[in-house]
This record gives sequence, C-alpha cells and structure tokens, in this order.
Amino acid sequence: MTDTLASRPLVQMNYRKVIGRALADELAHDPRVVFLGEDVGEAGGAFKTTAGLKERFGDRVRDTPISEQAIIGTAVGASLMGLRPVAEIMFADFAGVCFDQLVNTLAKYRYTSGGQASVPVTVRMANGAGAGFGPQHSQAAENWFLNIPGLKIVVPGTVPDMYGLLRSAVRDDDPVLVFEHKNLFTVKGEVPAEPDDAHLVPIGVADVVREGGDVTVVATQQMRHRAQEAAALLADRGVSAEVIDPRTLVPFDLATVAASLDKTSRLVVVQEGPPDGGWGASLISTVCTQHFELLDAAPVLLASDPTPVPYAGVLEQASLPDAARIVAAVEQLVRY
Amino acid sequence: MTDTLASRPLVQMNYRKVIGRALADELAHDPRVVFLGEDVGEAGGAFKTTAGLKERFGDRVRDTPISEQAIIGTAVGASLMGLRPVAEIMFADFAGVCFDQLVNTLAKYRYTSGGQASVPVTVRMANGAGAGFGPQHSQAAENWFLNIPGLKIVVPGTVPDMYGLLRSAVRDDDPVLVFEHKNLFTVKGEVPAEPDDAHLVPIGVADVVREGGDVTVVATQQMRHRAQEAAALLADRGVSAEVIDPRTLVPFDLATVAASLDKTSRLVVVQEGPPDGGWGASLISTVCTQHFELLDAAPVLLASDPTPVPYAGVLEQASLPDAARIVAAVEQLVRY
Amino acid sequence: MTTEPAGSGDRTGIVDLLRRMHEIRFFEDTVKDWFSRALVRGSTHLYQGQEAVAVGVTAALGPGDTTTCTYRGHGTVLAQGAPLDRAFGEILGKAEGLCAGKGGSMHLTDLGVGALGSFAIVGAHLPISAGAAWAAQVQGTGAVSASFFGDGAVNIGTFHESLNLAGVWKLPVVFVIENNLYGEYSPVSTTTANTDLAGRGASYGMPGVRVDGNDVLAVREAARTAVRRARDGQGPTLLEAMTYRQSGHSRSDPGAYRPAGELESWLARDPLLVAERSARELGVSQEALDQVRERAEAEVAEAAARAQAWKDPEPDARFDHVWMAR
Amino acid sequence: MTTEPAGSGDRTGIVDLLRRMHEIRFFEDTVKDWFSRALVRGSTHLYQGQEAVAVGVTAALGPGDTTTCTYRGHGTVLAQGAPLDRAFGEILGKAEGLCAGKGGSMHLTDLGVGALGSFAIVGAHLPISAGAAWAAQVQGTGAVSASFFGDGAVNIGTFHESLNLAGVWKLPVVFVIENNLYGEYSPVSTTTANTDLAGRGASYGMPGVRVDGNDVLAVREAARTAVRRARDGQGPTLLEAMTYRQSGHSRSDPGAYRPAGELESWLARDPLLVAERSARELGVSQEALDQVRERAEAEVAEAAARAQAWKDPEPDARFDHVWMAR
Ligand SMILES: Cc1ncc(C[n+]2csc(CCOP(=O)(O)OP(=O)(O)O)c2C)c(N)n1
Ligand SMILES: Cc1ncc(C[n+]2csc(CCOP(=O)(O)OP(=O)(O)O)c2C)c(N)n1
Ligand SMILES: [Mg+2]
Ligand SMILES: [Mg+2]
Repeated sequence: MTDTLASRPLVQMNYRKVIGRALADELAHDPRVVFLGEDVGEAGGAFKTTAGLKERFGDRVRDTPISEQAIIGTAVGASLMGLRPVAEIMFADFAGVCFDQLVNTLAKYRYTSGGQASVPVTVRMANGAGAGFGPQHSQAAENWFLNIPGLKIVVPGTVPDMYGLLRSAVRDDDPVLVFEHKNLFTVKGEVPAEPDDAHLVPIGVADVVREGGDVTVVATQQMRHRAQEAAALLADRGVSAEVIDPRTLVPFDLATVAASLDKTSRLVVVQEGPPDGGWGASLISTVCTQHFELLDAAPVLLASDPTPVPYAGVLEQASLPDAARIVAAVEQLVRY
Repeated sequence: MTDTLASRPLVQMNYRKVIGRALADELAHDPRVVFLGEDVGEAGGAFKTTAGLKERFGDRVRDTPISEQAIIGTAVGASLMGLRPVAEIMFADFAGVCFDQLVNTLAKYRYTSGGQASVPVTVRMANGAGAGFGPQHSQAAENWFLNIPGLKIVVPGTVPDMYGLLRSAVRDDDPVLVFEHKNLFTVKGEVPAEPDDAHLVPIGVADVVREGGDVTVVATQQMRHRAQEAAALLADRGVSAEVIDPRTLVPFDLATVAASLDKTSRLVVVQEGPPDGGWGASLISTVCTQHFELLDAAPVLLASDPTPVPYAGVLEQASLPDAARIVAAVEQLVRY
Repeated sequence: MTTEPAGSGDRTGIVDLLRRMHEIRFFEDTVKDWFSRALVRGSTHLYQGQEAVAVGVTAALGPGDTTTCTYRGHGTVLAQGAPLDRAFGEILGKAEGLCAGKGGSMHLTDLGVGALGSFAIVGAHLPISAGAAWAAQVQGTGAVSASFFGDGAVNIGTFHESLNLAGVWKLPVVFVIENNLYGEYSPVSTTTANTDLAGRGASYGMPGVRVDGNDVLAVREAARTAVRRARDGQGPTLLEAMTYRQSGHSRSDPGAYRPAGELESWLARDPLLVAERSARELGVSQEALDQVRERAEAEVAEAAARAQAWKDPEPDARFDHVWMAR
Repeated sequence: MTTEPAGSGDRTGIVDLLRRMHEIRFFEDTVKDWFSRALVRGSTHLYQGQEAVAVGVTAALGPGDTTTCTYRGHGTVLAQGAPLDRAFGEILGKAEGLCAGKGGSMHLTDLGVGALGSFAIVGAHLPISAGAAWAAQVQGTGAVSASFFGDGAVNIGTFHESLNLAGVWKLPVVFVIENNLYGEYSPVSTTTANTDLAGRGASYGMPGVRVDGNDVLAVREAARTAVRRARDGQGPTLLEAMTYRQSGHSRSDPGAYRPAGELESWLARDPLLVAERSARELGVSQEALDQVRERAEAEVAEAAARAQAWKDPEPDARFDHVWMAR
C-alpha cells in the first residue's frame, strides 16, 4: 500500500478540519450519505468541524432541534430506508441523553430483527478532557459502550486516522461510534489532496506507532500522544517502548497487542476515563485471560482519576495520566 | 453479630416479596423516605414487588407518568430538599432512557457542587436475563455504570442480602443503584419477623458463600446460585471451590477476593452480561494489576455471550454461563 | 364519525378489513392460549379490542409505506401483511420466525411488508418513523410512515422530540395514538395533565384528530386524510384513536383495577361487531360474513400448526446477526 | 405589559432590582474580559441582555424558594444572592469558589441561597426543580421552585416529561423560558414547529404566559402571579420571557448569523435602560441611579480582585466530594 500512497500529493490539515474533509468526501462519494445534528449546517457545528458542508450538499445536511433522542432515532429510521446517515452529538457526554437510542435501538436493531437489515449509521461525538469544560462536557464516553454488542467504536488520534476511519465508518454497514477528541483539534497531519480510497483506514486494525522491545504501551487519542512523548523520554534513558494505538476499540485488534507482548512481556495501558469499566481494564482482562503466559510482570493500568472530571486547571491536569506518569510506570515495570 | 441475630424470630419470604418488605421498613423508619415510579402504587409495581405500600404510606408513594428522565430528576431535586427518595425504573434496560440523569446529574451533583449536598437517592431496577423477555428487557445493566464515579452499585442475590442491602441503600447518603434480578424473584430465604437494624447488610462488603481452597469463584445474583451449584458438583469431584458474592460492585470489596486468592491462587469470575466492559473484566484487571503475584494461572472470565440477549429459549439459555460451564472451566484451571 | 367514507361502498373493502381483523383476533386467541399453557416464555401484550386501529390505518397506506409499533404490535405487523405462520413462529422462538427467534412477541418485524418493527421501549420507535419519513423526503419517494403508540407513551421524551422534529421538517408521517385508556394499570387521567391527547398536536404545528378507534371505517377515513396530507408535503398529523384494551396489560395482569361495567360496555362496541354491522349496512350478507370469519379462523389454525412444527434454532445461531461485517 | 405592578411603587424595589442587574452586567463584563485574555479555560455563556428575567423572577421568590438554571446561569445564581467573589472564584477555578473549583462557569451553585445549580446538559435541570417542588408539597413547606431554560430547551425530552409531571402532580413550580430568539446559532423558528412557546403550557394543563423579558417590573409581576398560584396549590405555570442574548452563544461565537440591525434594536431596549427609565418614572433621580451603577461597579471590581487573590486548589482536592461516605 505504501508505494501507491507515496505517489499521491498530500496536504497538511488539522484534526478539526479533516473531520469536515472526510465528511465532504463521503457525501460526494455516495449520494445515500446524509448528515444531521444541532447547528451542523450553516453554523458549521459547535466546533466548526463541518463548515461548508451545508453550502455544498444542501438538503442532505440538516440542522436539528436540541433533541438527541430524535437525532439518533431518525438516523436509524432513515438507514432502514437505504440512507447512510451520519449523526452528530455535539459533546460525547450528551450520549447520555440518547443512550437508549444508541444501545437499545441502534445497537440491537439488526439482531432483534433476525438480520433483516443492517443499520449503517455513523454517530460522531466530541470527546474527552483537558480543555476546562467541566464535569458534564469532558468525559471519555467511549467507555460507556463497551458492554453493548452491536456497536463498533473508533477513536482516531491523528489526522490521517481521523480521515481514514471516519470515511470507513460511513461506509461500514454496522453502526459505528466515532469519538473525536476535543483536545486534539489543533493537531496537524497529512491527508491526500484529492479524495482517495487508498487512505481509508480499516476499522479494527491497530497501529504500531513506535516499535520497541522492552515494554508495550497501548494508548488512544490524547493518551497516544502522551505515550509517544513518554517513549521518547524513555529512549533517552535506554528503555525501548513499543507504542500501540488500537484506533478501534470494537472490534479490538488483540493480535497486534499480543504480538508485541510476545517481544516485550510487559504491558502498560494508558486510558482516558476512570479505570473501572473502561477499555483499558477490558484489554488487561483479555490479555490476562487469553495470553497470561506472555506476561512477565503485572500489567499496569494508567487511567484518569476515579472521579468526575474537575473544572479547575490544576485539578483537571492532575486527573489525567501524562508523560511523566507513563515514564515512571514503565521504569518501575522494566525494573521488575 | 451472629449471637444477636440468632435470638430474633425469622420469617420465610421470597426475593420478590422482601423488596416490598425492605421498602416498608424504611418508609416506616424514616419519614423522609418517599417512593416513586410507574404503577408502583395501587398496582404494586409491574412485578408486584411493592404491593401494599401505597395503602400504608399514602402520598409518600407516588405513581408517575412514563417519564423516566423526570422520575430520576425529580428524585434528585427532592433529595436536595431533604427527602430520601427511592425511584423505581421498571426494567433495568430502561436505564438507557434516563442514563443522562443517572450519570450526569445523579452521579455528579455532589462533585460538581463542590460537596454542597449529598444526593441520597436509591434507584431500583429489575435486572437480567433468563426469563424470555428478549433483547430490550433482559440486560445486566449494572455493567453500564462501572465507569461512572459517584454511583454505588449493589446486586443482591439472596433474600437476606436484598433485605439488608436495599435498606442500607436507602440509608446511604450517596446515590445507590439497586439491581433486582428478575430470575431470582421466587428464590426463598429468611428475614427478621420485625424490622431489625441488625439485619442491615453493609454496602461494600462481600460474602464468602462457601469456603474452599482450590479455586476462587466470584459471582453475583443469578450467577452466584449457578456458582454454588457448580461448587457442589466440584466437591463431588474432589475440587474445593471458594464462592464469593461481592454483593456490591461499587465500592468493591477487593480485600475479600485477594484473601481468597492468597489461599487458592486461581480465579474464575462468572458474570452476567457481555464480557467487555463488565465488572468481571474490571475485577480481573484489578487483580492482575494489583495482585499479580497471587495468581498461579490465567484467570478465567465466564460471561454471557458478546451479543444482545436473544429471545428464544434455546438461544437465551445457551447464551448464559451455567453450572456445567463453571465446572468445566474450574476443572481445566485446577488441572493447569 | 361512522358515516361511510369515499370508496368504502365497495364491499370487498370492508370485507378485506374484516378478514384482517378476524385474523388478528384469532391469532391472539391462540397466543393467549399458548401463554396460558406456558408454551411460550416471557410476556405478551394483546391487541384484542384495538384491531380497528391498526387495520384501519394500514388500509390507508400504500406500497412502500411503513409502520412502527409497540410491544403490543401483533395487530399492526399482521395488518401490514406479515405472514401469520412466521409471526407465530417468532412468538414460539422458532428459527423460521420473522426474526429468527431473536425478538419474540414484543419485536415482530417484517421489512418485506414495510413493518419496520415492534419496539419494547416506550416511545423509542417514534423517531424511527420520523427517520423513515425523512428518507422518503430526501429520496422523493412519496412514501408515508405511520407510527403507533399508546396513551401512556405521550408522556415520554421521545414523543415530544419526534413530533417537534416531524413538525418543523414537515415530514410525511402519521402519529397514531392508540388510546386504550390505560398505560399498564394507570388510567390516562392519572398520568397526563391534559387528557386531550390529540390536542397536543398544536404544540408541534400539526393537526390533532380524534377518531372512534373501534370503527374501522372511521379510522381508515381519518388515516386517509392524514396520509394524503403527508404525501402532499403538508407534514405530519397526530391521530388519536379512542379504543379499549380488552385484556389486561400483559400476560400477568387480570385487569382488576378496571371499574365495574367498563369492559362490558366496550365489549358491546367490539370493533369486530362494529365492522360486521358496517358490512351488513353495506349489503354484505351474514352468510358471507360468517364465511370470512370461519376462513380466517381456519387459516390462523393452519398457520399455528405449521409454526409449531418448525424447528428450534440451533444454539449457535445466537451469534448470528450481531454484526453485518466484522 | 409595563404597567406598574402592586408593591413596586416602592422606590427601593426598583432600585434593588437595578442594583442586581448592574452587578450581573459588570460581573459578566469582567468574565468576558478574563476569557478574552485567556485567563480562564473552557467556555462561558453570557447572560448579558437577559438580566431582567432572572432578576425579575427571583424578586418574586421568597426565603426557602429555589431555582435551577442553565450553563448561562451567572445571572440567576447572582440574582438569587450568591456572593460575587465566590462566583468569580469558581470561574477562576479557585478553592474558595462556590463549587471549590469543581464546576466552573457552567455550574455555579449555591444551596445557601436556594440556587440548586447551573446545569450544562440542556433540559436536565427541569425535573430537579419539579423534584424540589415535590419535596415542598410532601413536606408542606409552601416553597416554590423556579426553573430557567432557553427557547432551544423546549424541544428536548426532559422539558416535556417535567412539565407533564408537574402538571399532573400540580407541583409548585414556575417554568421560565428565557426566549432569547436563538439556541446556539439557530433561530427559534428553524427548530421549533410552533413558535408560540408559552402556548405549549396547554398540553400540560398549565397557563402559558408571555412577558416582555427586558422589562424587569413586567417580569416580576408575571412571576408574582405564577408564584402565588404555585403557593396556593394551583400548580405550575409556564412563563415565556421574550429577551435577547446580546453576545454570541459562547466565548467562541461572534454571532455573525444575526440579521443586520437586530442587535442594535435590542440594545436600544437593553433591560438596564428599560429599568432605569422605570425608576425615573417612579421618581428616582438620575443621580441616585448613577450611584447605584457606580456602587455596583465598585463592588464587582472588589469582588473580582478578592477572588483573583485566592489560591488554586491543592491537586489532591480533586478526590474530594465524589462520595459522601465510602
Ligand atoms: C421507557 C419505558 N418505560 C416503561 C416501560 C414499561 N411499560 C411497558 S408498556 C407500558 C405502558 C404503556 O402504556 P401505553 O403507552 O398506553 O400503551 P399500551 O400498553 O396501553 O398499548 C409500560 C409503562 C417500557 N417498556 N419502556
Ligand atoms: C442535551 C444537550 N444537547 C446539546 C447541548 C449543546 N448546547 C449547549 S447550549 C445549546 C443551545 C441552547 O439554546 P437555548 O435553550 O435557547 O438556551 P440559550 O443558550 O439560548 O440560553 C446547545 C445546543 C447541550 N448542552 N446539551
Ligand atoms: Mg394505553
Ligand atoms: Mg436561546
């Protein structure tokens, strides 16, 4: 794949902008794609991620009332009639308001109907902590859906991953939740200048961000960047960390993590969100139940505090794992 | 404690009935306790768990419209004014409809307000699979709330535990979710003939249901009974299983599990609900990250299928762990 | 309200409606019997007494139009044309059931006939119908969707959100309140601040129309007006069909809370009796009517027998249909 | 609508109201300045232009009465009597902030003055006020609760559920729509099928009253009627206060979508100007009015200075307040 990609012209773009770019490419690619949400049209979305789509795609882009349950239910209904709706829930925290539609309707329609239809709905939500939005606007809500079979979950952490995974989500025949991390909006990266299927990122495939032999560090979104930072610091101290970004939480690419553990025998998972019930705990459980023999030492879970996300800067920053804590955890682990 | 308890007259009662009994005792004990939900009054609830309360406590027991968000929000508001509301959500699956109120309001009010008030609301919900209610009425919804700090979660599996934990929940100053397993309604047990504080069961304390030295089996509600069944079968085959019912999921009594593992070095967790994101995965993760040295072999997670709960009897029964599967897993583990 | 609407002078019209109503009635007699003999697990919610609502409304729909309904959905899904045997099969949890045994009584679904499904969470399906209507609007198909729900469901958030969205987007959808006077055990007045449910349409900029829900012709006429409006791009209608649930709420409810005489007075206005009277007024002979009924009974019995003979699903089938592709 | 209500002939009445309005205005001038200089993180939603609503309604409340409001809640919480410095402190994330720095601008809460809180999920607080009102009913305290929310919030499920519950239980609550014409960037008419928002009260069996939300005396009068009704056991009222958000939706919104001249025409009816005019009509001198304004400005400045001097919380304080007892 690298050969063909190398020859195509790329442009620089930030994480915020590439969201709109991916949506535009999918709206252009498939007339069945429609897009709805609060203020997503002329206003371009609360985060200005979707500016210009309404102008370009007209009635296929629709502003809704503040009615999240109706947004998701409407998307499901439209998908049953052959459309491929993309729904925006402004902040992932608001998934609570439409949780029933997400877990009891969207996730289960296919199963409950005995496979009569797939439900190709993509739900986009702005996710995560770090920007001072307080307890009701800062949650890592991807962790709320792990126990709900029927939903795919992607958590892109870079510009190319956002581009490739969001497009793959729209094309997927199953419901996909796409979490867009608010604290990554200004991160930059490259995407093809022209719409380009070669840059689709498959759902369910992890990315080995950095190779290493001493320890396997698994992290997503904001934490992936902190893990990379930590890996660079560790390298200076002679510790070689392999950093893996699963990119998709459901279905999870366990094979890539297991292959890494085969080399390193040591696992650190860095997860945003409280530890219990999060994807990090599930990953550690899965590794321990299925690949116990690969581990030479106790795995480590670095997660956010077991508290709501506090507002004040000093509190919020302290509540999240950072590079220093990752370095410390890894050093203790490799010394074990 | 056993001494004082032994002297008090007991009555037999089933799990369904003891719910109403516990509520009656708390309504009688504290005039601040009020109770609201759909058809909970004259009708006595969809499961006839609360028959007679309306007659006895009048306006403190209120029927509501089908408005789960309003039910939880109203309970929160009333609790801020000094009441101690008990709210019923008929099936735990409907927690999806009021998820926002549960996770963003109820769980976070105390934190967000900087500790200005506690929110002593008890939320009761009928939980779990096994009775043929289909995908939207059979979920083990306790697993949806593990990632939400601020909520206590109790999962009583016996008549005395239901009596003692429900009463403790009503008295607790924090929000407590009480999951009542539908498939245990006819299970029988003993409770004191007269209201009796000595039978309160403290929140956060596990019960060692059966002592044993070869393997630690941790299970709740329906699965606790299946684990007991399995332990009896295993005993016949010379395997001594210790069965622990945590009874409370948050806060979790890790010490009791760790003490057991100190003897057995082998862990099997039997959990209703899909494996990822469930309390079983969190427990295994916690044991592995904090007590890795206690384990001699890979821990085992027996969970429901990673699917919605199917309706047809053959499918639903197959989807749940049963005694035979527990026996098989334990035998494989002790042979390891 | 019972004046004969245009087009229904046609005898096959009323006869067709009657046939469907009989089928639903006999279908549920069988279901009731199975549940009472514990041949089926879980719960069931009978539509008996309300048949004129589903049959009348769906008679106003055409090909490509869709419905959604509740756990009390046997009537709607059969009225839309789902096969009797596969509906039975689903309730029995058979592999050949409409949903391959995954859904059961509360989830009958048949996309082939436009029955987008029966939903067991109160109110959850209203936005599904809004979404189907939105698709029709985007695709320009002219299709209309109808959503059936109870008097109790008007108090849940999704009702409000869906009607407002449909109103502001002028979606081609007909919202049908099956007002059977009770939500579970609660009379409407104890849970609803203003019991003029049709009147709630005003908040959403749509007409609210109350109709005799036990008179299939009246229901069909009101539905035709609403469907025409929807197809013409004039947006949604809120239809309130006044009817009565002849059984308790679900299998376990004997309905003891009903005032004395209430059931009897409604039984006297049983929608089947009303429809037979209409048919006779239109000149259909009693003999023909008896034949329709007997034929329906026989067909239902045959379908039930077929379904009972079908196999249970293989246990491993429980892993199917979670994902389309993984 | 601007006729002088009973009791307000009293000059201190209008002067008191003006003082509060000035305080809120100056408070938010400072907040705006802090945000524009990035002294504060996250987002903030200014109440400027809407002050008459919170001040007018809370003036009709008495001791023991409570409010809930939105992320645009500085006005309500200050109008209820929360201390300026601790409100500033919260926005600055200080340990001495109202919520110990846990909540921030969107969550100002002061139970001591009956401000049950500012809620950042649209609609989430309406049932909280219903619950406070239910407690008053159960306890027989005679307390009334008022819930403030926007025109956009009328489309979310909790609005509907809360108003119906309050209607059917006849709860002593006043629901106050702060109709500032926009929900974020969307004009009411694009999201709401029927823009007569007060009219929605009918669905819930309660009066719906529209009032000039820029006229603090008119608001107070309408609120007094509603509060009296609630206290007398006659149940809830839906009050729609017509007003205008002078800034954009939040920090990051310049409000470019507003039609030309709209802002200017509303600035000409700024609630502070309207209130000053009322005061002058009641015989308050311009000099006295200037004094009120200057004093408010000084008090706000002092409070801001105090709050800025306070310490940040200790990092470990983040673990406090999750649980009462564990
Ligand atoms: C969200 C939700 N809350 C509660 C229930 C339980 N429940 C099932 S049916 C029902 C009553 C519904 O009454 P109505 O809408 O009048 O419909 P009917 O059953 O009379 O047809 C209730 C409360 C549910 N299924 N979903
Ligand atoms: C459930 C939910 N959906 C969306 C949002 C994002 N949001 C915050 S304010 C707002 C607009 C609210 O408009 P309105 O109710 O008119 O209040 P205003 O901001 O004008 O005071 C939206 C959509 C939210 N906070 N909560
Ligand atoms: Mg009903
Ligand atoms: Mg507004």
